[in-house]
Amino acid sequence: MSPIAELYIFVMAVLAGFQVIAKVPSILHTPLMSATNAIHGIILVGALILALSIHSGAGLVIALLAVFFATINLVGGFVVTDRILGMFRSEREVGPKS
Amino acid sequence: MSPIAELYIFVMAVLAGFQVIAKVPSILHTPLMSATNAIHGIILVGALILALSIHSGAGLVIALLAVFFATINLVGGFVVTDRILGMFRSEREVGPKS
Amino acid sequence: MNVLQQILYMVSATLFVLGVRFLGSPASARRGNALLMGGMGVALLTTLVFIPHFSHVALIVLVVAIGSAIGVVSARRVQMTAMPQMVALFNGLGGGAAALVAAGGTAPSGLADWLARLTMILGSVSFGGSLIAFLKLQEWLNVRPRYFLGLRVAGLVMLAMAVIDGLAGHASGSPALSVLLMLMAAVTGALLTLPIGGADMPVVISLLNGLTGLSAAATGFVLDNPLLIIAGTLVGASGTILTQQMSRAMHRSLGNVIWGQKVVESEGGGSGGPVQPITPEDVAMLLRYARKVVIVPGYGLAVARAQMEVKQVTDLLHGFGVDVLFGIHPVAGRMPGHMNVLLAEANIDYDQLWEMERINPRFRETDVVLVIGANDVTNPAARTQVGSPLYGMPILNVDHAGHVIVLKRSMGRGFAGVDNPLYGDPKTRMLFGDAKHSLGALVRELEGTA
Amino acid sequence: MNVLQQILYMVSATLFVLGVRFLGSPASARRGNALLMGGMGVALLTTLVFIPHFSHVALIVLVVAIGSAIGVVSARRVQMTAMPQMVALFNGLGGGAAALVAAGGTAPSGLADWLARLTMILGSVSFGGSLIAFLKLQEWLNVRPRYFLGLRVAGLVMLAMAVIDGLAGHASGSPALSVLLMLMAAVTGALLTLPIGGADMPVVISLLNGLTGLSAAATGFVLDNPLLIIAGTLVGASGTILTQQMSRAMHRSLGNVIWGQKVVESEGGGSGGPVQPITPEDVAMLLRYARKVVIVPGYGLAVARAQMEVKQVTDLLHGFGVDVLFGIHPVAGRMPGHMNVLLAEANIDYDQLWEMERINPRFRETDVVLVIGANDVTNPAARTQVGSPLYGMPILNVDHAGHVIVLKRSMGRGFAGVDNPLYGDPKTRMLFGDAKHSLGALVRELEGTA
Ligand SMILES: NC(=O)c1ccc[n+]([C@@H]2O[C@H](COP(=O)([O-])OP(=O)(O)OC[C@H]3O[C@@H](n4cnc5c(N)ncnc54)[C@H](OP(=O)(O)O)[C@@H]3O)[C@@H](O)[C@H]2O)c1
Ligand SMILES: NC(=O)c1ccc[n+]([C@@H]2O[C@H](COP(=O)([O-])OP(=O)(O)OC[C@H]3O[C@@H](n4cnc5c(N)ncnc54)[C@H](OP(=O)(O)O)[C@@H]3O)[C@@H](O)[C@H]2O)c1
Repeated sequence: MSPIAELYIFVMAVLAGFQVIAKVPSILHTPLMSATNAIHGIILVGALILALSIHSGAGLVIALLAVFFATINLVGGFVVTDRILGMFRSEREVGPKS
Repeated sequence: MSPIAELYIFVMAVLAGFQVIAKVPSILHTPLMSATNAIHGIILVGALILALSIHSGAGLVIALLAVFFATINLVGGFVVTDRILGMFRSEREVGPKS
Repeated sequence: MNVLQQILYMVSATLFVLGVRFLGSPASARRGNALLMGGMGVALLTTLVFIPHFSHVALIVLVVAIGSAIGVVSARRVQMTAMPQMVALFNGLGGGAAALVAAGGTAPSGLADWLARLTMILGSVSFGGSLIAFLKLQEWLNVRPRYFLGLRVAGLVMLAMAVIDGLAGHASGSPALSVLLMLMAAVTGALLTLPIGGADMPVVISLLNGLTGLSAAATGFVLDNPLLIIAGTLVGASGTILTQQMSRAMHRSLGNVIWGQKVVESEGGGSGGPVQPITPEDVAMLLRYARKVVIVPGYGLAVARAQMEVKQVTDLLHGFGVDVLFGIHPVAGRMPGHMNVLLAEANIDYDQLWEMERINPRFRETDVVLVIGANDVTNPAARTQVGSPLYGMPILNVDHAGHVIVLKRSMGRGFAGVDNPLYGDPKTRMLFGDAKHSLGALVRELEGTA
Repeated sequence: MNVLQQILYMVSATLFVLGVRFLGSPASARRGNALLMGGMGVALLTTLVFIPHFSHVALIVLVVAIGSAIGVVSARRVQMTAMPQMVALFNGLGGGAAALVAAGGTAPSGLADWLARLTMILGSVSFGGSLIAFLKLQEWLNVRPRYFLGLRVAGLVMLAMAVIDGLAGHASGSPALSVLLMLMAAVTGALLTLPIGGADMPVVISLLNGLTGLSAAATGFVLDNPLLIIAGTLVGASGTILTQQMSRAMHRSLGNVIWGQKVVESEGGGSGGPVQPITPEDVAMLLRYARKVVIVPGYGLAVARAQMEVKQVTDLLHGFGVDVLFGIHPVAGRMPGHMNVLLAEANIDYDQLWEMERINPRFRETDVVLVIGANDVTNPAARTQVGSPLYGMPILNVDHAGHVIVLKRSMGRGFAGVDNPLYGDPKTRMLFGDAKHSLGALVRELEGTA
């Protein structure tokens, strides 16, 4: 993919991202923060590609460290988010008000 | 630009577009309709590229017709939108209420 | 394509998205439109600066000049009431242009050629459909209901043929087949639009607007131009959302709008009781001593251009301590938000404009409702008369109020073409005449009693 | 990259955007999180299926297993009050991973190599800064204010050195320089975060979260992976918006938060008049015969985990016909929206939670305000004491109410570390003790009077 195409994708992601996030009400800012924290665990994709394709010794250590860090970020982030959202659950079971 | 890159751009445009348009309140649906009507006058870009680079006779007629149509769409669309929005102007001069 | 050119196109695309964003609030809407025009300017300049060769420049400049002149003049001259057909016409031209660009370009790869053919179909359908929408709204064309089914079937057959032609054209690459393809698609659009009722036309226009947007986006794929993709998609999204919202406001599915519903010709229904006229003098008295008044505007207000008189009446009533609100039906008028545009012109406060869901519960405690040139959106048949074309559409329940005063010129029907039992309701009084004239009389009466 | 793989990545990116969209309303938030997890699953599976060669599979599986275990256990075990530092820690690890990926990959083109270096800096700054944020919030680390300026200057010098190293490394391509680059950037993040006050930490965490997102996006450019670009940008946008909103709620600019403001040590200010304690019995009496009560929760409520008791008190008061509302300050607690999460857990109705702008005018007509473990957000010094670190921050004007009851354990200060003149106000009574315990006593008293 050409850099310019990626720049387009980036700009459109900025536009879509700001829209979608500005819509989240402040009640949900805690789960939003922790959910986006989990999302950047996507770097695990990059870490896995690196680790699965590398040969050298030093490079391997770097790659494995990246995998380790990214996994904790990803898994921990989602578990925390789910815990936070769990607190809203009972509210939903009661059903929407008004 | 590769087709897949363009597909990405399209998908991101769909996501950004729906967000941004869903936010327009119904008070402004008339100008929204006429403004988006003007936006697809962007096809004039394609028509101009075609007309400026073509040589053959029949192709030229097609290209010029496209330029003609697209120009009316674009210019007329924006003028109509501006007229409609002009009606909101006095409201703004009065200053925001509440 | 040059990198700088691509980046400038990206700036233009960003301006489009931000422009639509700014259109989202009355205070910034004009700035939004300016951003959109700026985006268009950047796009056109970029195109011209980076084009590799220039042929036929003089000819092209001439065509652009003539097109611009036509665009400006027709857009300036058109009356606000004829706005929908103007938008339809511009939209059709845009669709036609997209189809022509796709036909005229040389599509190298297989995928691009398929998309070019798709664009030809979409653009031409939009062209044909929009022209018919224009003619019907302009009332230059009328079709008898008994031809409806035939037209629809013919339209579908034509569509199938266009698709087959598209397949054949892709294989052979013959230009003749391309021309045929566009003709058949345009006829498809026309045939399918012909039977659609006038009241459903705004929905169809919005749909065709989205279709033109999508064909511009498809052209972007063909020409490898991301700006066209983004701008076209934006229009496609807008068309989709507006179409959905309008259909929902009319309590119809989109399929039902396009394919039409069984209209039970209920001529015999009539208006119930006898129609009771009233004089401006009596209306003034009724209003002056009311506590709560709701004004329900409709298409007739736009026709009469009586918004300033409405504002005067409102101000006078406020002076008497009467509580005045406006009940705005989502499809009152001929375009989404039509009434808001109109009343904004007369400087009426947004806070006074209440939407249907919000005002409906208040009618029971309202003393007088003033229906000004609205008809279908107040028709109680929508609640009661199964089989009526309006049946199921949510309406403004004006008949729940104490008194209903209807301002219109005659017993003429509304856009949907059905009788309105409201006019025979014992609570209802009719103030016949052009709305501007009737309201003027009302203003004089109210000033007299001050 | 394979076309199918690209399309699957696109599906994953779409799921991310939609997931965040669904996070936008309490009813769909859990579904939103599920979509996000789904998007992550699609991304990871796609990556594994399409990878060209597999080396060290066993080792990698082991590392992933250990990492997952650590992630699950720590996320499950952590107390709700320690959530901010947990998020900070995860965030730092993500930033570190991004930096390592950028360092480990071989960047072919010049542009990609620049971006790789940028990622190393951004990711490492986020790593270092987040670790310090974690340590400070966990209260394992404390710095004297007199070192602040030195730390900040050293941080900037370190940043400049890292940038120079980046330039040199780009030229030579030496791996040693890359390692040095990351070390220096991490130290930069640490040095710049060290002087930031605890009360400002949530803003910094949100900023670092955005930074990690941007470094993930930059890695996407390096690895030619649009999914990373989109997901990373989404996080970047979220970080930017949350940071802005929090700074605004604290009435500070972002620069002011990071660089710190001159703190005038106003030890002498004191609390004004003498502090007057009160018994649960008297509080119960006061509440029972009030007409309007507003509860102002703060961080102490989270510490005490007393939300259920709050709910009980509310229900009892409703039973007596007392009108009870909650006044929620935008930065009450330790994370944006913290109080909402907490009160939702206790099934308190959203409609009762009023935001600051809405509740503030009501305090004048409020009989009793119950401040539960809130301090800074009620501190009137923010309105009056120029030079106080809180000065200028909009607060809940609880001192406008008839009576103010403050529930806290001691005369301890709030997060900003300043005295609260509210406690010396003649209207104020202090109910000392752990909030859970005090509220429990209150419940018993209220039940007794029923
Ligand atoms: N707004 C939209 O977006 C939209 C979209 C789709 C469909 N539609 C359709 O459009 C219709 C809108 O309903 P509506 O109630 O606003 O209008 P309507 O049903 O079309 O009725 C308008 C009425 O105004 C009267 N009128 C015309 N000129 C007048 C004048 N100069 N002075 C006084 N009265 C005048 C007409 O009666 P006389 O001839 O007796 O005077 C007519 O009955 C609905 O059927 C709706 O479904 C609108
Ligand atoms: N929410 C956010 O997003 C955010 C963002 C940035 C900054 N902040 C900062 O965080 C602070 C939030 O203000 P706040 O008023 O909520 O909290 P606060 O100012 O930190 O005060 C909390 C009070 O609760 C008391 N407390 C602690 N444990 C308790 C227990 N078990 N029972 C009863 N009381 C207890 C403490 O006093 P004792 O020790 O005497 O009990 C303390 O004074 C502000 O300074 C704000 O700027 C928040």
